[in-house]
Amino acid sequence: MMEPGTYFMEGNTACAEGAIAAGCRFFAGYPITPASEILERICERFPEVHGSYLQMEDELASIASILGASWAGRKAMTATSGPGFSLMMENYGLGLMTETPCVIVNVMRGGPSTGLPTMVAQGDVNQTRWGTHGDVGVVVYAPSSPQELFDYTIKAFNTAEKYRLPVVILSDEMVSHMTEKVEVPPKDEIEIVDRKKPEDPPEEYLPYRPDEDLVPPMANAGDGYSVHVTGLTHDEKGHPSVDEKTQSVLVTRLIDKIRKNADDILEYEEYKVEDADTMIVAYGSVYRAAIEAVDMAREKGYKVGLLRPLTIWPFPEERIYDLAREGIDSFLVAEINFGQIVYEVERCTGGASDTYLAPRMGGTIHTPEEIVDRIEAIDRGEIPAFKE
Amino acid sequence: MMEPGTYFMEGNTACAEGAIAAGCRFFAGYPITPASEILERICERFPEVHGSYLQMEDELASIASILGASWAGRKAMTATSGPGFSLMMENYGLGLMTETPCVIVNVMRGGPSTGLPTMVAQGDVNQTRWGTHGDVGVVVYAPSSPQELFDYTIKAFNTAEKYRLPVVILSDEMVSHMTEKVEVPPKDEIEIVDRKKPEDPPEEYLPYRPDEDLVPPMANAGDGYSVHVTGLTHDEKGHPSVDEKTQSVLVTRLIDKIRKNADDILEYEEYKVEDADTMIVAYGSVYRAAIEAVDMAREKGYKVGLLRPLTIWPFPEERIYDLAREGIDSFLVAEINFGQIVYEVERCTGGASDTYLAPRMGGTIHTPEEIVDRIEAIDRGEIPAFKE
Amino acid sequence: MKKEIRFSGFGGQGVILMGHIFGEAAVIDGKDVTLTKSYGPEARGGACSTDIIISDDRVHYPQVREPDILISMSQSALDTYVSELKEDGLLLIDTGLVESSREAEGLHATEIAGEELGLKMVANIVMLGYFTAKTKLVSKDSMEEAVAKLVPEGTEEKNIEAFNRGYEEGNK
Amino acid sequence: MKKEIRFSGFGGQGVILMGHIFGEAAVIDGKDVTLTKSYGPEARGGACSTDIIISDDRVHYPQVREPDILISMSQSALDTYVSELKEDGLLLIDTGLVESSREAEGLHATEIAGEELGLKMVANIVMLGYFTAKTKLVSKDSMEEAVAKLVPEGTEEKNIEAFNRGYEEGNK
Amino acid sequence: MSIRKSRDWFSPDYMEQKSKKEGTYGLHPLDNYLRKDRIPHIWCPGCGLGIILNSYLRALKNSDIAPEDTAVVSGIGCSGRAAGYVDVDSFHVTHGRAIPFATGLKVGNKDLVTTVFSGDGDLFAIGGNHFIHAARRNVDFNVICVNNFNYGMTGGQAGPTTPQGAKTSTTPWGGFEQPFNLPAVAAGSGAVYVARWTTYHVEKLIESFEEALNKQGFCFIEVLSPCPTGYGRKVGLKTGKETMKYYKENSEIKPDADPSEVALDPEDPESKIIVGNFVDREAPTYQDERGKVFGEARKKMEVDG
Amino acid sequence: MSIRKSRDWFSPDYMEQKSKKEGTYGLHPLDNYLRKDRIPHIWCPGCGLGIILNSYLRALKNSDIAPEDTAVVSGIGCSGRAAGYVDVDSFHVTHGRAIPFATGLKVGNKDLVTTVFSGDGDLFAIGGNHFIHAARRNVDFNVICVNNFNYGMTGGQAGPTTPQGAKTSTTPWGGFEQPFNLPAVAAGSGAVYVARWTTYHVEKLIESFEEALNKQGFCFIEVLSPCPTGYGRKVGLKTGKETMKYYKENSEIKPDADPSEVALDPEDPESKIIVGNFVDREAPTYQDERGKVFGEARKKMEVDG
Amino acid sequence: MSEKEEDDDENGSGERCYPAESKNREGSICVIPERCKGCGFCIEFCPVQALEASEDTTEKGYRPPKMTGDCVLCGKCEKVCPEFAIYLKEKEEDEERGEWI
Amino acid sequence: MSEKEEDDDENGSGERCYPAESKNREGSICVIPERCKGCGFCIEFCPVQALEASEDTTEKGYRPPKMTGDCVLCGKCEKVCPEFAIYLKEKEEDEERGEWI
Ligand SMILES: Cc1ncc(C[n+]2csc(CCOP(=O)(O)OP(=O)(O)O)c2C)c(N)n1
Ligand SMILES: Cc1ncc(C[n+]2csc(CCOP(=O)(O)OP(=O)(O)O)c2C)c(N)n1
Ligand code: SF4
Ligand code: SF4
Ligand code: SF4
Ligand code: SF4
Repeated sequence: MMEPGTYFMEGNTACAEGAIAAGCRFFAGYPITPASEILERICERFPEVHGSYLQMEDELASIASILGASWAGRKAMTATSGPGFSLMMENYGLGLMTETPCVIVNVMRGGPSTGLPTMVAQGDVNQTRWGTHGDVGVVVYAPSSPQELFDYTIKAFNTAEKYRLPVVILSDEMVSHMTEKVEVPPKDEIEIVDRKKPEDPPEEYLPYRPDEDLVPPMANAGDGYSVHVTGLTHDEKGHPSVDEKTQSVLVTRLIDKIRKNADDILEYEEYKVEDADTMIVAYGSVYRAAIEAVDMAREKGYKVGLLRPLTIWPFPEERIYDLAREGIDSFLVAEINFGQIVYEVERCTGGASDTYLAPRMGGTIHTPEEIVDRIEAIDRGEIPAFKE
Repeated sequence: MMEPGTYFMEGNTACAEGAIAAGCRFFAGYPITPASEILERICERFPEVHGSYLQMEDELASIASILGASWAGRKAMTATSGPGFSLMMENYGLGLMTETPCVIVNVMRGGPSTGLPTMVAQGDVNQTRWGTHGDVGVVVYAPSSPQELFDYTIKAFNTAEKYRLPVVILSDEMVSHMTEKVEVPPKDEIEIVDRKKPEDPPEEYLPYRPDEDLVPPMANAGDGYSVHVTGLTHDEKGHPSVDEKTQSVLVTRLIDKIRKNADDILEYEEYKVEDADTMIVAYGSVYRAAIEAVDMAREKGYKVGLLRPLTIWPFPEERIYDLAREGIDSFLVAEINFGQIVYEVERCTGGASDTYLAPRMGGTIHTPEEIVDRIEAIDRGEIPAFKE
Repeated sequence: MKKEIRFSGFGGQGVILMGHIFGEAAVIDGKDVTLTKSYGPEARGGACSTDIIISDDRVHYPQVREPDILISMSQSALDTYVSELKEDGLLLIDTGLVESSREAEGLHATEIAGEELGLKMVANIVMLGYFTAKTKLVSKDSMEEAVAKLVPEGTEEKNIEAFNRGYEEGNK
Repeated sequence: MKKEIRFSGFGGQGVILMGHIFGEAAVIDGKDVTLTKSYGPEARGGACSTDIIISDDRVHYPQVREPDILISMSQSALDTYVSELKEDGLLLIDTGLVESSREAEGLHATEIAGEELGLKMVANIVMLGYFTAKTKLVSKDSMEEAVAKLVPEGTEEKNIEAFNRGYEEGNK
Repeated sequence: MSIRKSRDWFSPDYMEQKSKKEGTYGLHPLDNYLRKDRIPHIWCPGCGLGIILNSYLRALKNSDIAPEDTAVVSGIGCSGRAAGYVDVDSFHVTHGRAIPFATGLKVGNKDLVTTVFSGDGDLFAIGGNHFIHAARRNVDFNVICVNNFNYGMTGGQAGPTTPQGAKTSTTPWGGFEQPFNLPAVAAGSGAVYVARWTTYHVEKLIESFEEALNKQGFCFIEVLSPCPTGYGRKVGLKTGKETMKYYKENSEIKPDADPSEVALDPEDPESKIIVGNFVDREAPTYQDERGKVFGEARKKMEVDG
Repeated sequence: MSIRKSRDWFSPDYMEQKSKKEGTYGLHPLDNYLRKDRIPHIWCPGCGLGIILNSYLRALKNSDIAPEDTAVVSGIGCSGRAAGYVDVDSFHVTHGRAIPFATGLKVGNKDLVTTVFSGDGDLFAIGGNHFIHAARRNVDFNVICVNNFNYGMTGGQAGPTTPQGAKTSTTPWGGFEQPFNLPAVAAGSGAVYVARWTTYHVEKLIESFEEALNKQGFCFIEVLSPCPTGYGRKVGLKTGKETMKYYKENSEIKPDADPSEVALDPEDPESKIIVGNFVDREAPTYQDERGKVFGEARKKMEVDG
Repeated sequence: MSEKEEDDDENGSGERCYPAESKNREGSICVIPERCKGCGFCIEFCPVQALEASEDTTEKGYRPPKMTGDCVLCGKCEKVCPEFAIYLKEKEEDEERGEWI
Repeated sequence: MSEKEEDDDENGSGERCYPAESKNREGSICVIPERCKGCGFCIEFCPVQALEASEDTTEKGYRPPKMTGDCVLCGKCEKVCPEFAIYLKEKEEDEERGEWI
């Protein structure tokens, strides 16, 4: 691990260093702008920490190999951007189905398709939730600075280990290519969570029988538990089953594992919400424009607050529901896409507030002025509430 | 094409025959349960109609090659199920970005991951919309019978050609493996739409300049127009650009192309809606249980109606919005997943009605009784309204 | 009229074909008909069945829950499915292969096929003939047409013979 | 205090490095600082720039829009960016390479580096010294520390020399 | 947490205790290596997959390797179900991805003797790229490839090993693609051990598996195997037995044959199925090479401070 | 709709008219084959890609093939940008998928003389599987593979062609993987034409491209090319010129060398870069074979009624 | 061939063991009927044709092998059986001959 | 080497043409300066060292070639130029020697 101290560090570097600090000792990746610096930093640093770096032939291989490494007991990570993330969708599902702890970083760039490879966007937000076939419960973090990339990469590993699933870090080109001050705390101040190991002897161990927290203890390969792991619907033994009941029990648990632990996982921040009647919702790099927009708008006399999800999924839906009922007239979602989180916000308000979108198609982030203009325009009744 | 007449045909066969009737002459695929019979039927029939069948090495190749074939002027199709569809996500985006007409059939089976390969589910509904990185506008049909598989495969080709995009047919194992009566109409009664060709000479032709309908005429490779096609953000010439404005114009148009033509594309059916206070929403195979549930519930005195989206995307959002305001107290969404379309329904009601979910994790479809039970339970106030 | 019917037996007996022939005949007769089958992970072996719903009106819900008629060509199929048969349902069996504690009608289709007709393979068609006569759900003509259409090329005659043999038995 | 600064030039002049050294020094001085850069599809060539926002408080919005200070090491960089400079902004140029119609200060960094110091490559560090003296945004000590830390191993001395040479010029 | 030292559990004693308790002691001698509660397996009567599994377990038993130091990784397919029957750590991953998963597993824990057991479609259709790259890197594991000339699991479609001309569900009029010669692909990509056998050659197969289990580097064994349901049925080999007899009568053992010359040519009635251990060479593994470079890097770091 | 017969537009006359109107007549003789409004291209000074594009366009010009009967397909990468500069129907698809896209294009319209122009990473890292399968099938198109020993576009990372030991952005301590020998992979998978040249060998390159354009079946040409920015810089060949000189001094033309023996071995200072046209053989293409089978199927159907 | 005598079902598992001897070795060939799928490999590839399909069928309708000839305890049958349904049980384990297990 | 004379910029495109003759052939070598990226390939690989970098730089800072020696009209420079920035223009097209274009 790096010496504790204050560094001037690029976001991607901070992400790699966060991973190393979290105990990541296996990394498999395939270069892609704007995530490549994560790979490159790992390559430089892994000899020192005795990590295994694999440059795979593609993203399909990258994600498959981190799942394998995780079962070998390693903390494992991969990093990519939209196109590579799209290729990972099948094995993202395998990781979720087999409850394999690992971390996937997606540094978002302009899409769809090859799009704007070197420029910022936030178009993959809903993909992290719906991109793989079938129903899944996911955890996704959206940091806004190199410091948060460092901190939330550690947190992502901890959540992955604690809840046994691939956790996504949704960075964007702006955050990842920005260089800022990063405080690296002393080792003993960093909380590290490791997966629960079984306490039962092998003959009694059921690899998919959950504890009360809905998470089953995990035996690694080589631990002598003779685990069977399959992407097929499986019972508590891990054996495939074509029984509808087994399917229902399994998939419900996978989703409830996140839903019922949402209190523990969910993170969001609020700013100047007390007297607000309008809330901006923003995340990732746009959050940094939004926070300035709040102050600018307030100078102009608008009572604006800010809600910033740090976990995109689980989403702070109840908080929005409550805000909508407690006097917020309108929500303005600023995101670099044509509307993704805004659907969720609109749904959560249950019609009790109006929902507006400040869209942007990618390239740069919103300016604070642009957001304030939008607030003014809404105030003048010029913008129809968001309805696709 | 098949002789007109009445056949007793399996869903997958009907789909293949619909494709042939629509003029599909290129098919690339990779076997997967429960979609393989589509490939197999195509293989049997293609020599006769002088079609090209390619069994590719995987789904990545399958979708890439139908995009290529489409640019060669062929009507092209591929068919798969969840795992293969997940692998297609990157090139689904390429197809949408390059406005390449083609048809992708996804016969849904139990997920996530390998899940329940031989059994029905509806877990890929949101994936069709959000599965690729970046923002896109999509068209997705959900047929409920072999007859509809035949008819809507033709329609899918027509929509693909008319609006220049990959259109998805979202079948499910139940519909695809069901054998029923299929009426094959005489050739001249089948409407066939072909892509608009440019009327400008090559030196004036701008391959991405849209007409008023937002769709640009399309020159095939070999037509002498020297088109350039790229997944990068491109201007009307088709040349790559890193200009934010170009990105905004392009992506906005790609989404508006569907949004603004929704009146033409959108299809849904209603049943006994006039006096209803409760609406079931169901699609695909579940629709067939839901329609019986309506009658059963009415016998028990409940005023139940049914809304059945035939296009999942675009979604009948305005209709739901209106129904919610015109006296529907509650919507009950029956789908074989843990809640996908239900989010959309809840959003569209704007809080004016309650939304409930009748979930099912896959294996079999809902029984009508099960849906009626749910209605009764809602009536008794036993089920909380849907909130994740 | 709406009936739910399950054809059952073990893999290789042509149970799925029975369903398809019956369905085809029903279509010829202008009925609405829905055929479904269930799959497991095994490519072969185990009990196997085809479900049919036949109706004068549109068949909506496609799955058979309580068959009105159960045809069982093997003991394990009978054992698996008999409990689902409607209380007043009709049970038809190959009496040579299946023993039923519940009231059942039937004929020794396998024997008729193998010994009388010299082709064990057509036992399913013998049974179909019997079934047609017993239930009268579709016309004999349509069934014959469907048999001829769906059996392997070159075996049409033998199969029609088998069908008629079973039909005869059923009419006794 | 909050300032927006843009370092600009053509690829190969070490413009990005300038930003990083300055940022590093600002961090040593306890400031909040955000560095961003823009990328194009080309791996090489064309105008290139690094943007820095330095502030006593937290820097939120990370992008430079109207720089308070623009440093231009090439004509095309000046031409591209000068219009964005704040009205009362400070413009620093390599007077040997750049002509400006707008008021500017500067020195012939490339000449000083090449002829006086015998290493053309360190022109960027000469300019940094000049910039440090002119703006006093961060301390000289911190800049020297940052230079020593970030330049290639073995060239520290030469670069500190270059920095001081530029600093001297700036203080004149 | 109190985890008992795992090694005890797999001692012969423990195995005996376990099987006695389950009342299976004295039954099949491989039962202790099988997830017995899942036997009989789902494979069709006459399918060759059970023979290959049988051989693999025998080889494992013969070797000195403790079961808990062993892992099996399979993709999707009938062959891919193998992972579900072996009573060692076993992974049944997505279609085509057994090799990269195994790469992560092996690189993650170098003590696990890892075997990929999967089908020709899984490994060479959808998984072809991973195969050639893992062979190129010489990652230290074994790949058992069951070649039944078709996709069995999905209903007998043609794949990259289906002989030209063969009728399958997707080539009802006959196939028109050149198949791969798998030993040549493996050898050409860098495998250090390359063999081909058929399910008829059980003794050789067991030997070959043992050799691979004990060898460092990327080892590849192709096993031709009857699939009466999917493939055999359509090419006139209706039962597994017929196919086995065909193998017996038409194979020729040619150890050290040039892999590029062992292509199967069913259109030539004279041609033989060439079987044997074609390649067995030494080369540093991926792990060795990376260890060397990283070790030197660490030295350099220390010197540099 | 009134579409003018396309063929007229590409007549020499038309081309002349067009370029005269644009005021470019008399300028570079390849300008009519270039999307001039996009020149200068984005490639770095000293990059070899422009030479290869130059050679390809010369070959196209020399051949009898009308530009409108020609298509170029590229994946993603610096090399992948080639499709954007040629004034023929051109496709810049997703990373690694140029070959299956081209397969669809060519099978969809057999009259299009199709060339895949892409990078070693695109074709052999992410795209490796499609490559070996298209070669196996012998689909009728040409693959020009620019081998610059690294991923240029993304900043000089190691790839499947990077020599062992080379320092790159992802092997800062030296590489530890065996690279592919591309001509061997191509020949082993079934390519009917296999050549390797460097950007120094322009005349040979043009010849080779012409041969490939005129040949039926899957043709593969590897071109070693300087990437001063990504690769050269880190291995001591700082400029394109130095790399070109290196190619000049260290290449040996060996036509008909066995592709399996032309692996590049930069660690051996004695070893040469073997270049030449290694394979040139006839074999029925995918299209031929399918045509035959489908033709027979149609006959059979007619007979059967 | 004449029917061989069958051992008792020693362990209640339904298996059937047929004693055999060859040279100095003694043992038996055991069949676990409910595992057999009747592929006939053991019967076909027994070098001395010691096996034959039995008349009685299993629950699933398969006919497992029974011994009718003189087994030489070669072990081929247990190796070609895809179902782990037949095996050779040696009376005394002979270290030196361990390889034929 | 002595500076060669430069043709007029015939077509207003900024290109510079240097006349040359060899054996029976006449022509010129033309340079389109704004395309040149100064890689030096043309200079390096000219078999008779007829080219040299010019002193003046283009807008982007590159130094395109100029002719200072005796060009033999071999066409190598136009083939090695990655930028389509230099080419050989023949005065009269000679069918028989078409191959060296
Ligand atoms: C992504 C994906 N595509 C397709 C499938 C369907 N599928 C399952 S197994 C299989 C082929 C199996 O063939 P092979 O590997 O040869 O194994 P076999 O069944 O013949 O043993 C296919 C195509 C899948 N599960 N996942
Ligand atoms: C799915 C996906 N993964 C990764 C990338 C990033 N990427 C773009 S080009 C490239 C490699 C290019 O290397 P090569 O094909 O050798 O071409 P070169 O740039 O060297 O000419 C990569 C990894 C991408 N665009 N898409
Ligand atoms: S389908 Fe073929 S490979 Fe699969 S179990 Fe049956 S015989 Fe074996
Ligand atoms: S990075 Fe390399 S390959 Fe790419 S343009 Fe530059 S020199 Fe060429
Ligand atoms: S052990 Fe050998 S001889 Fe005895 S039954 Fe088995 S195969 Fe035949
Ligand atoms: S080869 Fe071309 S780009 Fe290079 S110096 Fe010569 S003219 Fe300029």
